[in-house]
Amino acid sequence: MSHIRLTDAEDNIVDIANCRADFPALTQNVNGHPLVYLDSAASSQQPAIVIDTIAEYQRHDHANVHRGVHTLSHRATEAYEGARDRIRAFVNAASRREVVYTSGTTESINLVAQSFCRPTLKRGDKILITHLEHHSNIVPWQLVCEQTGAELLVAAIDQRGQVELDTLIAQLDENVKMLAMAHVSNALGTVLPVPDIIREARSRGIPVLLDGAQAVPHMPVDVQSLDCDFYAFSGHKMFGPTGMGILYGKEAHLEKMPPYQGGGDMILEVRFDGTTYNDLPYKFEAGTPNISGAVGLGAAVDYLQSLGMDRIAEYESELLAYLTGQLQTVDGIRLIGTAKQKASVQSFLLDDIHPHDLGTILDRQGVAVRTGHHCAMPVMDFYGIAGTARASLALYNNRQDVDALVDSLGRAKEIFSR
Amino acid sequence: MSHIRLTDAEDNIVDIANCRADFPALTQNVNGHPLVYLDSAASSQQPAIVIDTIAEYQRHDHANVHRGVHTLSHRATEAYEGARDRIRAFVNAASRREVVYTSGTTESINLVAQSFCRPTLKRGDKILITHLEHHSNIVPWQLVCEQTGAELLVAAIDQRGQVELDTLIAQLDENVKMLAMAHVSNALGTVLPVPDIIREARSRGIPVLLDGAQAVPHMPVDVQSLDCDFYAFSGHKMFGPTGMGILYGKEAHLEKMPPYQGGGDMILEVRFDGTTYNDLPYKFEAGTPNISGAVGLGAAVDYLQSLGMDRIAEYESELLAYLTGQLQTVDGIRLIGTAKQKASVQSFLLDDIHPHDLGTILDRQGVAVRTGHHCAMPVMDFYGIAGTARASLALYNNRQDVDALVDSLGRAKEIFSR
Amino acid sequence: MTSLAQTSDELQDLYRELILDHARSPRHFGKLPDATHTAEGINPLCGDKLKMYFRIDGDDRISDARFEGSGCAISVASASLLTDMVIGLHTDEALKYFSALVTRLAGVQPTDNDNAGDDINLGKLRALEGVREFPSRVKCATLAWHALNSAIQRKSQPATTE
Amino acid sequence: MTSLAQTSDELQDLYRELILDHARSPRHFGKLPDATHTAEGINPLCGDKLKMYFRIDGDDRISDARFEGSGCAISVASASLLTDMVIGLHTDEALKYFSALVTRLAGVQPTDNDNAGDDINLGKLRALEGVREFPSRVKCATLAWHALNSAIQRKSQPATTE
Ligand SMILES: Cc1ncc(COP(=O)(O)O)c(C=O)c1O
Ligand SMILES: Cc1ncc(COP(=O)(O)O)c(C=O)c1O
Repeated sequence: MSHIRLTDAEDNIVDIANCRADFPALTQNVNGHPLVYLDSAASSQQPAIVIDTIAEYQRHDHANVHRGVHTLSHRATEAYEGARDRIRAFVNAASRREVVYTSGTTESINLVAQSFCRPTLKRGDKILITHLEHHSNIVPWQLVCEQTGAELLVAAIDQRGQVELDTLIAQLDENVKMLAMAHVSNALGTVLPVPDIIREARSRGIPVLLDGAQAVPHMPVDVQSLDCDFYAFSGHKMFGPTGMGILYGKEAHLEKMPPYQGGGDMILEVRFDGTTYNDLPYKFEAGTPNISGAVGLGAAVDYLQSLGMDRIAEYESELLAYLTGQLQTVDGIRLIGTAKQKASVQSFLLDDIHPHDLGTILDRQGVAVRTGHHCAMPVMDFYGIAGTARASLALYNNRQDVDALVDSLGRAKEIFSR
Repeated sequence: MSHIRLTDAEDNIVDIANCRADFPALTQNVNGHPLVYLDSAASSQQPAIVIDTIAEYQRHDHANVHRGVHTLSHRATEAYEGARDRIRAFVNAASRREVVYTSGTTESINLVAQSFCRPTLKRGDKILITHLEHHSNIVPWQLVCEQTGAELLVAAIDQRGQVELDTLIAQLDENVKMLAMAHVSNALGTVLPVPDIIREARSRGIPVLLDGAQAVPHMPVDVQSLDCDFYAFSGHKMFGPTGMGILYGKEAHLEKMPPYQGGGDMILEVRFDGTTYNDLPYKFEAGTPNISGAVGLGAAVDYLQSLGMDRIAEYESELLAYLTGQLQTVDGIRLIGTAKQKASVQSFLLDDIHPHDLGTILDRQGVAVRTGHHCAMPVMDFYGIAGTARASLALYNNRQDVDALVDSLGRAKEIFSR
Repeated sequence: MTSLAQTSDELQDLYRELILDHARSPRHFGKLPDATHTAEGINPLCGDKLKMYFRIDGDDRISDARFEGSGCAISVASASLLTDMVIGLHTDEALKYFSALVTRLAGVQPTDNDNAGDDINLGKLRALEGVREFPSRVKCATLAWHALNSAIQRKSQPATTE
Repeated sequence: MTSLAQTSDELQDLYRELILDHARSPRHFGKLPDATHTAEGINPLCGDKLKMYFRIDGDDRISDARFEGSGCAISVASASLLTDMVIGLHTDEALKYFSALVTRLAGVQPTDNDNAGDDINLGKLRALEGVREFPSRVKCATLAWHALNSAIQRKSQPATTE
C-alpha cells in the first residue's frame, strides 16, 4: 500500500485521497482519457494488496480446506478461517459461528428466506420490505411468499427517497414474520434510520434482516449495536472479490435453521438413513468454498481497517456533498434521491437525454457511471422514470473525479442540443 | 505457458509432463522437500496463466457485468460471457443457454434437486443414487426427499468399487424421478459405465444427472454424446478458481424450471405484484456473479484445450497404471478401489497405520495426499473402514511423484514398526 | 489512445442528426389497434422496453407498423426507422434487413463480396452504423429488429438482446 | 529448510513410544455400562470418532472412565492417556488438565510464569507435546479432552474440534 498514515484530522482527506494509487485499475486511460470510476456501487475496484494476496495464495498455499492433513491444506485452512476471524471483527459479530460465507448478498438473503422463513411461513403471514429495495431484497421474498402463501408488504417512500417511518411502523403487526430492508439504498443513496426501525421491530418480536451491501464499504458497521438478526453483504462492493459474500446471523437463529444446501463440509456424518449436520457456521457452507475469495476479502478488510472506517465515512461524506453541490450547478439536472441522510450515491437525470445515452457520452470521456434501473425497478416506477444515471463514490474518488463528471455532462448537452 | 507442443504420440508423455513448470505452486519445497502434490482430486493447482489472467482482469477490466454501458463494464461482460462460450465448447453443450454458472458442483446439484425435482416430487417417488457418491451428490437428495416425502434409493457397489449394473437397472422403475450418479468416483477412481446406464434410464424416461467433478479434469466430456440431462462440475478441480462451477442442463428442462434464487440479473422486470424472469441461462444466475471466477475458468479451459483432453487422458492413464503397480510392490498395502475402468485416483491403506498418521508422515517428506473419508462416508462404511489415504493424479504429476510417494511409505513403516 | 477530436467525431457519428431527429420525433409512434402481430423488446441493460405492432396481410406483406414504449435515443430511432422502412415490405424482405443490420452492426465481415450490396440495401439504416464503435450499444440499435423477428416468427416470449 | 534428520526427529517426537504403545493397546477401552456422563468426539478432518464414558459420583469425583471408537494413533493414545489420568480426579481437576493441555498444544504461551508448573502438572500428557510441530494434528490430540469437557458440562451435541 502506498498511502501514508497521518494523524491529525486536517490530513484525513489527503491520506484517504492518496489511496487511489493503491488501485491499479484507476491508473489507466479509457477511450483516451484518464479513467474516472464512479461506479463503485455496482462493483468496486480492488487494491493491489487484494489482487496480490489472492495470486500469492494460489502460487503457494492453495489446497482444499478443512479435511486435509498436509501442509498446503493446513495453510489454506488457516488463511480461509483467519479471514473469517477478521471479517467477524470488522462487523463486530459476537462469534465466528455467526459469520457464514456465501457467494454474495443475493445468496445471503435467499438463504434467510429459504432456511429461516420458508419452514414456518404460512398463509396470513407477511414479509415487510420497503419500496427502495434492490431486486435482491425483493425477489427472494416474492419467491418464498409464492411458495408458502404469505404476503409481501411494501413500506412507502417519499419524494426525497426516504422511507416513511410512521407508515412503516404502523405496518409492523403480529403477522409480520420478517422485516427486510436496505441499510443504504443503492439507487438513491438513502441511509435508512435502521436503529429506530429495529427498536420498533424488536419490541414487537419481529426479526430484521439488513441488506448491507451499500453500507459496509462506506461506514463503520457494528451488527451487535445495530441489534439486527441478519446482516448481508458482498465482497465485490467492498474492494474484495466477486463470488464472495457474508451472511451474519444471530447464533440462536442459525442454530435452529435447517441447512440451505447439502454437500461436503456441512455434515458431520452421512448415512443413507440420516445425516448429522456440522456445527455453525459450517452447516451453511456446503461444498468446497470460495477459498481464494475469502482470502481476498480478508485482505480487503485489513486494508479498510488500516484506513479506518470512520475516516473513510468522513471523507466520503464531504465528497458526496461536493458532488451534489457541483451537480446542482448544471443546467437541466434533476437529482433523484435527496434524502437527508445519504451515503456515496447520487442518481440524476439531465434534460431529456436518456440515461443510457448519457452513459455512453460520459464513457467516451473516460467517466464511468452506471445508467438504468440499478436493479431497483420499483424505485424507477415510483418516480415514473425508466432509469437514472448514477455516480457512486468510494474511498479512492476525489474532487477531480467530480469535476470531470460535471465537465462531461456539458459535452453531453452540446451533442444533444444540435 | 512453457510447454512445447509436439506432434507424434511418443512425445505426448514428454509434452504433458512439461506442463508441470506452468504451475507455480509445484515448484516449492514443503517441509524441506520438493512438493509432491497428489491431492488434485480435492483441489487442483492453477497454471500461471489462470492466476495471471485473473489478476490482469482485476487490474484492468473489472466492473459489474450485464447492466453497464461504460467501457470497463463492457469489457467485463465480454470476458465473462466469452468464458461461457468456451466452456460450452469444452463440454460440447448445444447452446450457451444450457451453461449455467454456479459456485461449484455442490450448488449445481442442489439447484437441480430444488428447482427440477422439488416442485413435482411427492410421496412414492424415488431418487436413485449409487453407493459410491460424494456427499454433495447424496445430501441434496436427502434434503429434497425430506421436504417432499420421496424416497432415496441407493444402487449397490461390489468389492472392487464398481456399480452393480444389473441391480441398478432393475431399480429403474417408473417411480424413479431422477438418477444422479458420479461420472468418476472421487474416493475410488471408478469410471462409471454412464453411456450404458443413461441408455437404460432414457428408455424409461428417467432423467439423469451426472456429477462430473472428477471427470472433467481428466478426460474429454461431451454432454451431447453422453445424452445426460444435467452435468455438474467445479472450476477448482480443473485448474481454475474456487467458488466457481457449472451446471449444464438440457434447455427444455431449464426452460421449465423455476428459478433457484431470486435477485439481480435473473429478472427482466420486477414489480411488487409479479416479476418476469430473464432468459436462460440468466434465470439461474441471481446476483452479481463470480466474474473473476468465470474469467479464470475460461483461462483454465483454454489451457486444457491447448494440451488436448485426449492426450491428457492417455498420459494420466499410463501414470495411474504406474502408480497402482508401484503401490502393489509395497509390503502391507491394501488398495481400495480396483475397478476395471478407473481414472486418476488410488485409495489405499498401509498395515494398520491410520490414514491420518500416514498423511502426516508423508507430508513431512513433502508428499501431499488426502486422508480420511473423502466426503464419501458410505463408501468407507461399505469397506468397514474409517478412511483411506488417497493419492490422486493430474496432468502435472509424473513418475518421480509416484516414486517419492512409495519411498515415503517406507519411512512410515519404519516409524510405526519401532 | 484516441484524441479528443476523435472522441467527438465518434459521438457525433453515433448521434447523427437523422438519429436525433427520429429519437425526438419518432414516426409511427402509438398503438396499432388492428395489429396481427406484436412483440415486446426488452433490453435489460438499460431498461429499454418497446412494444412493436404489425399488420401483416394474407400475402405476408406488412401493411402497417407502429411502436410504443421508452428507450434511449438509439433504440427509439432504430424502431422509428424500422417502421418507416418495413411498411409495404414482404416479411421475407423485412427479415433480410434484420439480418443485414445485425451482421453489419456486430462488425462481422460478410465472407463474399456482397459487402457493397449490403450497404446499399441498408439505406437509411446506415445512419445506425455509428454504433459499431460502441459495442455496448449494438443491442439498442437492434432491439426493435429482434422484436420484429419475434413477431414474424410469432414467438411468445419478449425478445431480449441478451 | 528442514534437513532430513530434523524431519525424522520431529516425526519420532510425535510418535513417541508411549504414544505408539497407547495407540496399539489403549487402556480402558470399551463401554462403561454404569456411566453417568458420556460424550462423543468427532473430528471431521480425519473421521476420528470417540465415545467417552465417565462415572461421576455425587461428590463430582470421576470414579471410572472408558472409551470406544476409532481414530488415528494420536487421538486414540490421547483418549487412552485421558482415561488413565482422570480416574480418581475431581471434575474440576480434570478440567484443569483439559485447559492446560489445550493451552500447551495450541502453542499459546502463558502470560505469567506458571509455565514450569504447567509442565509438571501435565505429567504423562507431555508425551503429546510432539504435536506442537504439527498444527493440523492438535485437534487429534485434544479430541477426547473436548469430549470430556462436553460430558462434564453435559452438552448434548457431539463435541467437534472445528
Ligand atoms: C465426485 C465429486 N462430487 C462432488 C464434489 C463437490 O464439489 P465441490 O466441493 O467443488 O462443490 C466433489 C469434490 O469435492 C467430488 O469429487
Ligand atoms: C443494496 C443492494 N443489495 C443487494 C445487492 C446485491 O448484491 P450482489 O449482486 O453482490 O449479490 C446490491 C448490489 O448489486 C445492492 O446494491
